[in-house]
Amino acid sequence: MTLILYGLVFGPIIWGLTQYLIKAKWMESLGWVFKLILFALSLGCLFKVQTQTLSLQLTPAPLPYGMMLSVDTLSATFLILNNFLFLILTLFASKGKYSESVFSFLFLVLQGLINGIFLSTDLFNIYLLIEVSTIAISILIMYKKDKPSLYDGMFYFAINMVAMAFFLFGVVMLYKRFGVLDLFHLKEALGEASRNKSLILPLSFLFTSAALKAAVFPLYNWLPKAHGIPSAPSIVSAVLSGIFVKIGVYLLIRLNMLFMDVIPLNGIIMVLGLISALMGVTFAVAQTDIKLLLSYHTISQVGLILAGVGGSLMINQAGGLYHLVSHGLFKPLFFVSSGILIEWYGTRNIKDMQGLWQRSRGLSIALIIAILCITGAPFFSIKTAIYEGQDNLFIRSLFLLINMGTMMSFIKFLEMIFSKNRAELSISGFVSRPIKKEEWLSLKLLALASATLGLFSRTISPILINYSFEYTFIDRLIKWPSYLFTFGIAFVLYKTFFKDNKLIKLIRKFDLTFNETNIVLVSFFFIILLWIDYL
Amino acid sequence: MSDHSQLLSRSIGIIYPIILIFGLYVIFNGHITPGGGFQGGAIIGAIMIAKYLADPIPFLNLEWTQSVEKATLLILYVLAALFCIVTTLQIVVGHFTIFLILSNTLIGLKVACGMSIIINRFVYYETR
Amino acid sequence: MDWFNGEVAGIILFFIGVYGLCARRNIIKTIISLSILQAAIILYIISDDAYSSKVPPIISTSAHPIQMADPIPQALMITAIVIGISITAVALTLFVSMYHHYGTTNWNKALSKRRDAD
Amino acid sequence: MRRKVIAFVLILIAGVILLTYYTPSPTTEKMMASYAMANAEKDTGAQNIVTVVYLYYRYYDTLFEALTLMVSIVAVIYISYHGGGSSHE
Repeated sequence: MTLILYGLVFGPIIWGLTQYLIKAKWMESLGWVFKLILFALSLGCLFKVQTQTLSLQLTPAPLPYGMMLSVDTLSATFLILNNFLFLILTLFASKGKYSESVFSFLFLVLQGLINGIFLSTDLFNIYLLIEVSTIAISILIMYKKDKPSLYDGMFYFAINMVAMAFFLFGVVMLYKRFGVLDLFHLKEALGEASRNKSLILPLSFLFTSAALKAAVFPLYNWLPKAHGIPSAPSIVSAVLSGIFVKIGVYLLIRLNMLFMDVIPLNGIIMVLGLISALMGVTFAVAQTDIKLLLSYHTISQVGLILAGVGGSLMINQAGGLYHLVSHGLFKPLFFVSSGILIEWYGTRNIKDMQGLWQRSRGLSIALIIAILCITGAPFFSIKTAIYEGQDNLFIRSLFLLINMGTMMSFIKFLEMIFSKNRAELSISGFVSRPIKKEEWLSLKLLALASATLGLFSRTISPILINYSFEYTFIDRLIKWPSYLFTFGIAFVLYKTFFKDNKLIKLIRKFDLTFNETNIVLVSFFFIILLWIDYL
Repeated sequence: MSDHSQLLSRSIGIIYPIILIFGLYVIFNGHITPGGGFQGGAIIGAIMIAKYLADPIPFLNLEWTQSVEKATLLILYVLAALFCIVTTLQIVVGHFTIFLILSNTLIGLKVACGMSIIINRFVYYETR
Repeated sequence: MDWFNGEVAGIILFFIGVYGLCARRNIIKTIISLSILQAAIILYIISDDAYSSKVPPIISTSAHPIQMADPIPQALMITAIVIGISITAVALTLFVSMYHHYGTTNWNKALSKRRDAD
Repeated sequence: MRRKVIAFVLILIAGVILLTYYTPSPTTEKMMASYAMANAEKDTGAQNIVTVVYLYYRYYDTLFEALTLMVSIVAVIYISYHGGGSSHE
């Protein structure tokens, strides 16, 4: 039974290799069947893990000496999200030009590696897997090899390799101090070790690299470049913001659990999450390029998730985790449909697109569901759980501000959908490629999944994150007026203030060069070092 | 590098079998003396540099080498799956050294192909 | 001078690599600083058990387990070295194809050209 | 001028780390190492313990090691400016 864990990691890699070797046509078309099996396996893991943590010993030697794959409730949720996302996105691109051997090989290997990251219990192994998946994703980002994508790909690759060097330095320091590499025995050794200064150094190395992988505010610079590459295939950007940014969140949660007895990191994670949510929204409101807008929203949503995960109450952490899964569903829906919109309207500027309602009813309904989920409409998402029970007035108003900012920038989407299709303004190169059957299927599945996650959260949440939210039907009904009220204020604010003035252009053009990003990285590392020491 | 000197190509012509033997030695006794798959493969990869220094004519068919490399990686993974099944079902395997030698040679072959591909790509393609 | 052992040298080398990343504008120098970071990490961990009395961890009649050096970091660093090679190879390929498109090796010029391309 | 400022700041950071946050770690008993040294010969009959570690105790790492090289070769061939990508291009 536990051999499934091995299959989850090596299944896609072996399938990709044979497909890449034999270049068999039948294997490419059967790709999505294989991923369906993988999704079923991860679903089986999720149900099995309710009773006992699954683990597979990889070598005869017991844990501290050998290696082990293990699934607990946290990694089971990430596994489910990852396999479901890859199933849907392979379905989306099954007939397209992306089922060539190089692309599908890397896509399959990427799925196996990300499964491996969530299953592995060994710090050095996590470093190795993140390293390989970063190289694989850099190739996928620059698949079209045109001019803008090369600079963004190089920037993304270089800055992530610097972050992983920090991570390796932290791992090596911990090994030198405790002589153990896996998480369980490291936690024991840390529990005994008295809290002294030489323990803070490896922690801040690990924390900085995990913070960069999770695109926390000062280190967010690479994310709009990587996700917003115009020529990157939309399923790659969907994978990036659907699951790849979540690896950083996963690392932060694991670090938090590892160093819980010695140095509580909740406060730091919450503050960083709030800052990055706020700054992500301010940048997002100023954007007009559809993919950049979505990337900055990924930063702010991940910031919200971190604020939830770092929260003091149990309901906050569960709310953060639940929002992470629902974000992993509706954000790929946004990215995939933005790929279609760019092809249709021939432009990336969201202000030039209008009249989607006339063009295709189904796509606009899917987008509306996604907008309701991301802005936290009561029935569609339980974002409010993230700041439930936070009585501090300042934090509550901060959350309200962030939510209003999200609403403000998604009014652009609503304008696009409901504006009259000024057909006479025929935009040149108006290609109306009909949506393929597979693309429809995956769009519907994504929209359905994110809606059911919001609607039936009371039944799904005990299985997914074994914490049940006690929102009755009436509680959520009462929240509707306040939600619509904030939406109204956001609409008014958007209409009055955001008229493309100089400040908006300045925010849109704000960008750091590679050297400045590294300076920010080192100063972030030093500030974290002092902050943890001060804690 | 067009004016390759006769002296260089002659001497490399003599030396490169020795490098090859040394590389194979490092791979095969990886489990007895210091060495192993990666180090031996890198040494054999160095023969490509020597070959380029001797006479810069591309001779390696990259497509074929890459498929050899993919095949060895596939065999390595099948071997790994076997290893994992053996350990979980606690089948007592007589002598593990055969397994060590086998995976050392596979890794050595794979790293040798990989290194030669990288060297040829950089030397013959990137410089044009 | 006993405080200056491998660990201190590793940390200093690490910050030299970070200096190379922060201050140098040339992309090739960034790639070089990346490999300096890798070298610093390898120096830091391998120097942990590298006293003159230590013997390489090969089991032979003469070697006694106490004197044997710690084999785990050596095994880990084989992996780190191979990762260093592949990072440098991929980064150099990226740089070459970027150079053909942008014609400059300077990060800031490349950024300004990238903005015009938009 | 800019480089001197950066150099000074980095020297400052390194100095603070080396003086306050870095203490030569006490040579704790390395569990993994002593186990590997003790039963390497018994488990696999090989003499070189480093090979035993990265091919027997930590075999899982080596698999991804080979995959790293493989993926980086795909990158070197595919992203290079001079084409020669996979036959489909």
